[in-house]
Amino acid sequence: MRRSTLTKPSQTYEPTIVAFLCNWCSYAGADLAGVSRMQYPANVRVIRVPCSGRVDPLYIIKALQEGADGVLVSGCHPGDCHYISGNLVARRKFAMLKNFLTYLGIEPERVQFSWVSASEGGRFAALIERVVADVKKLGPRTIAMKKRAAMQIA
Amino acid sequence: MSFSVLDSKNLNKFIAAIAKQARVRGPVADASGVILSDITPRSSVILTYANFKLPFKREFFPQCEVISRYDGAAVKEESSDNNVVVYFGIRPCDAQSIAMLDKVFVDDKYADPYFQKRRNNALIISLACNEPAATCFCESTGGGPASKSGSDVIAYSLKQSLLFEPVSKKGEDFIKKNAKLFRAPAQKELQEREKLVSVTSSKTHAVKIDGSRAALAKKTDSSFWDNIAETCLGCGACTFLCPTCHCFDLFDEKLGDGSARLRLHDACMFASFVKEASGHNPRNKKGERMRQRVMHKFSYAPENFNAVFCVGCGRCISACPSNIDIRETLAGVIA
Amino acid sequence: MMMSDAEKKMKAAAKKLFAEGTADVVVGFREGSRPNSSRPYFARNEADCEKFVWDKYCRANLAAFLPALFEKPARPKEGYKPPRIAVIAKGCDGRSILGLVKEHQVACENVVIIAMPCEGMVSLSSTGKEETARACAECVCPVVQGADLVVPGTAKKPAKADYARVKKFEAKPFAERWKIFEREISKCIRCNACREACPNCYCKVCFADQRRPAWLSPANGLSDTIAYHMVRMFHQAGRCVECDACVNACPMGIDLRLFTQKLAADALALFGSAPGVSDDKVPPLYTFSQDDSEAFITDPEEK
Amino acid sequence: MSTTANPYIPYKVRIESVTAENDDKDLKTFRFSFVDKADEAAFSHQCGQFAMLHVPGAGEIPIGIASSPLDKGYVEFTVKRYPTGSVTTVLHDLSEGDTMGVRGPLGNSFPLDGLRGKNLLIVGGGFAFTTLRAAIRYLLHDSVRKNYANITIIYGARSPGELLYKNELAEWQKRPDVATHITVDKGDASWKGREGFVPTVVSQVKPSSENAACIVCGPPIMLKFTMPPLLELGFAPDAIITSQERKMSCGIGKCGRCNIGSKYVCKDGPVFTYAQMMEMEEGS
Repeated sequence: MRRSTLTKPSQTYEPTIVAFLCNWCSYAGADLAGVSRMQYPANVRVIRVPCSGRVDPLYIIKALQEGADGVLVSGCHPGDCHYISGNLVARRKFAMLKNFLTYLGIEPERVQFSWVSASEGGRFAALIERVVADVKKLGPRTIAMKKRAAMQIA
Repeated sequence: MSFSVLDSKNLNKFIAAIAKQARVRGPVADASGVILSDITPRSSVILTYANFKLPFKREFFPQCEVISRYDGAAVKEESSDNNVVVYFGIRPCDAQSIAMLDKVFVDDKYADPYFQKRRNNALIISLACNEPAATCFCESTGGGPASKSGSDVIAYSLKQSLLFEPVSKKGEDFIKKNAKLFRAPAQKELQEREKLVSVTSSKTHAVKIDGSRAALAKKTDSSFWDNIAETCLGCGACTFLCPTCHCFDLFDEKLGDGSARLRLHDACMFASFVKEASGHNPRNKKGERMRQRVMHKFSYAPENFNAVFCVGCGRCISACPSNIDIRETLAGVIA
Repeated sequence: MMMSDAEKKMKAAAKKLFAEGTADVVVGFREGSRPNSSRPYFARNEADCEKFVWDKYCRANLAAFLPALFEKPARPKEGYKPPRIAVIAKGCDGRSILGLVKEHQVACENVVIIAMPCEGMVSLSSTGKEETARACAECVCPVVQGADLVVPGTAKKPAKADYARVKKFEAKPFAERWKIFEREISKCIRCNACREACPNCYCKVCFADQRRPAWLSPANGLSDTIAYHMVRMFHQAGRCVECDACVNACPMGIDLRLFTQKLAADALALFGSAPGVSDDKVPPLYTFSQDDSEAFITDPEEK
Repeated sequence: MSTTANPYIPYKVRIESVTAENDDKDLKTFRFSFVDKADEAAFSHQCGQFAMLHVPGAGEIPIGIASSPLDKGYVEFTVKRYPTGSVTTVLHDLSEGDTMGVRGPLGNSFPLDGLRGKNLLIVGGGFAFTTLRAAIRYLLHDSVRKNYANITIIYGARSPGELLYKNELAEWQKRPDVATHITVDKGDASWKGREGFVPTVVSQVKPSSENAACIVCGPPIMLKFTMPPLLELGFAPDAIITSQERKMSCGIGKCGRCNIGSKYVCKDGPVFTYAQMMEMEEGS
């Protein structure tokens, strides 16, 4: 399935986006988008985390390695963190991680960070629209980071 | 022994000829130095180099290989190609290491089918050393810059020519088969070879290892080993680059609905090497692990396979981030 | 080689520590067994100190040994006291030690930093001739911070942190950058020397060695090796002192500096932090500031 | 397909039954049958040998064979589950009907044929009792029992609930042709039997060392304290037979993990005499 994203012609290319959403704001925001029947692309695979501060850079790199075409991390707006400052610590971490991955040659649109509160269903839908559009523009990842049997036995 | 000569200018002609018969691998330059790689008549083969950074064992016992696959129903042996490979320009120490690994992987109670297959398909043309490196001590480990053990053919790089000397039956057949590529040696070429061998061997660094086994048996006090291992960082550089280190791990890797069984190099210097699921670790201290490595090479292997499992290539000495020197360790043991 | 003045004074200082009984171990360098080399050495008494050398080959970052030396034994004896350890330090060793203190790996009161006048160490160029190691040429802090004892002498002038190499690399297109990264990492044999030689890599169990769950396959397939280096390097974000311990340790000659340096460059650019030089109480990623940059945050509303 | 050519390829087996042996439920006995009946003949093992259990996707573990060579149609293994063990945890979740792999038999065996006509003392502790159970089942088989003189069994566990093969223990205790002494470190209300550590029981039972051999398996600490009483009773070091355990990957003497000194537990062992053990460094 993963590999198919590599081979599909780009017009029908449907990227897989892994989204790490914090339990208290962004995940609730996604819920609200859902119950409000808001339309947004189905490319996103949501992983609920207690806090954006819980997202270890390893998870993001692992997602890319396991074949995600893009990764999104979203948490509470600065100041609204359920744990007071989790998202602020995360902000520093993500700022550096994004720069680092970009530096190594991974397009910045592939790894995105945002804030969505529990009341912002609309913002969540718009965010997914935006991220999916960005990644579609880039097309499938062609770099040899994706896990493939051939690489396992290199 | 019969010698055959190939004029250096005809080297590529020679490679072209054997390339028709088999896959040919030899020494060529790349960004990281001289490496062993597939060669064609067009590649510029290099004859002046101390040794490859990576040990020759990897050709027969790769760092990571799939030995079997589970397709969800049954475990099936991994099939591999069956091509004959001619290795040209292998240093004698590396060739010798293969002869040692044979004792473990081929001549032992259980033969290792993966190693054995590659081994049977290989013809090894070693290249006697002209200029040993500062870390070489092959003379002391029963080898030498022109040691023949493990080679099918040994070549000597002279001023204008390469002198080929068959070692094994396989090698003799190879020379016969390609007789038209060679000419008979001139007297002065034979003399040049004699001189080359004696001069080079005089340049390697002698280490006293005879009696090391008896001495090791007595060296049971942990303080000695703790001392040596004090600055050991516990990385695997020495073992991964050692041409005779052959410890490995077997590992199941999930792939789709099934899994692949991988065999990969492992290192007795890693703390987790013998750690059991219960948490018990028979070799918990760096010193114990250091001792295991030295004992394995200089005591256990002689006992089990009657050969010292060290060819004196010096890779572990030059690769060690803390410059822990096996020659000094042995000296310390014997002292 | 003529014993330098600094070397004489350093030996004297080390001996004095033993004489006074203020140190159990002095970590320094002795002559290496390879031509033109020095290697780490632990002196445990006055006599050992004679073995110490100080020359242009003392490249290793000795701070890497501290966490293990301070590790409490599984079954500590009655009234176990942590050892007192002196380190013959260069600027980079000093920076790493300060980092370890901040991260509570090393108790300040148990370490004695003997500051050496570091003129920069040498490494072999591709053509095999000695040249100032890149880490030293670009060193912003040759003078040891937080020293307890100072061996007088003239240290190298601090370089300006312009990160020219990083900027040059950044100018390349994505695909090319990735190609270079991949080319370097594909040399890796997963011996973990980079990790073990790094003073910051003191985790009891590295994420790469965890088996349940197994984040990475132990196989050196390119995909896993890339992930290993990405994560290991990023763990140095805001902590890396650019000592090149990893580069020196790597038997395959991987140019890790080209990548780790970006982390140092960013820590400085984004948070004004240079570990062991700037006076932050904790590493920059252990904390936050209300007005940290939001530039990288995706705002779906903005057009 | 014949898998004997390649020593790394396991036989395919089906789990016939899974029996929880103890209260902690971390000891389970797995009964396997060979999917290809030809493999059963190829497998034919001796008491004391071990095999590699392969759980596809999880890995392999070396486990002593707990069933007797005379138990036809199946082979049994008793496996302890370690919370940190990446294979045992998965294995313990498998159930009847699942298929997996068995690679072996591996290693040497108890020299039972050489002990014909002798008195046998069998001493076991904890879950190291598994290969001893194989030996006992073999020795007590009608066709075999007559070849041996007196047989004495001493087996101990932490608590009554931790005793393995409870039904068989009961049967053996009923039999007149074998003296079975079961002990626990600490009994509970319902426990009528012996209390006390194995070494103590050995000195209490005082089995004769006359024309006798002893097979003893247990945790290192038990072995350590059982040797002195045995020697006291007059058992010669080479008449004391024991079995060793180490981490293994290949089981065929190549991966370089399980050595005690120059001896590989997988290939030269796992069965060693106490005399050999004393010669082997770091052996205990």
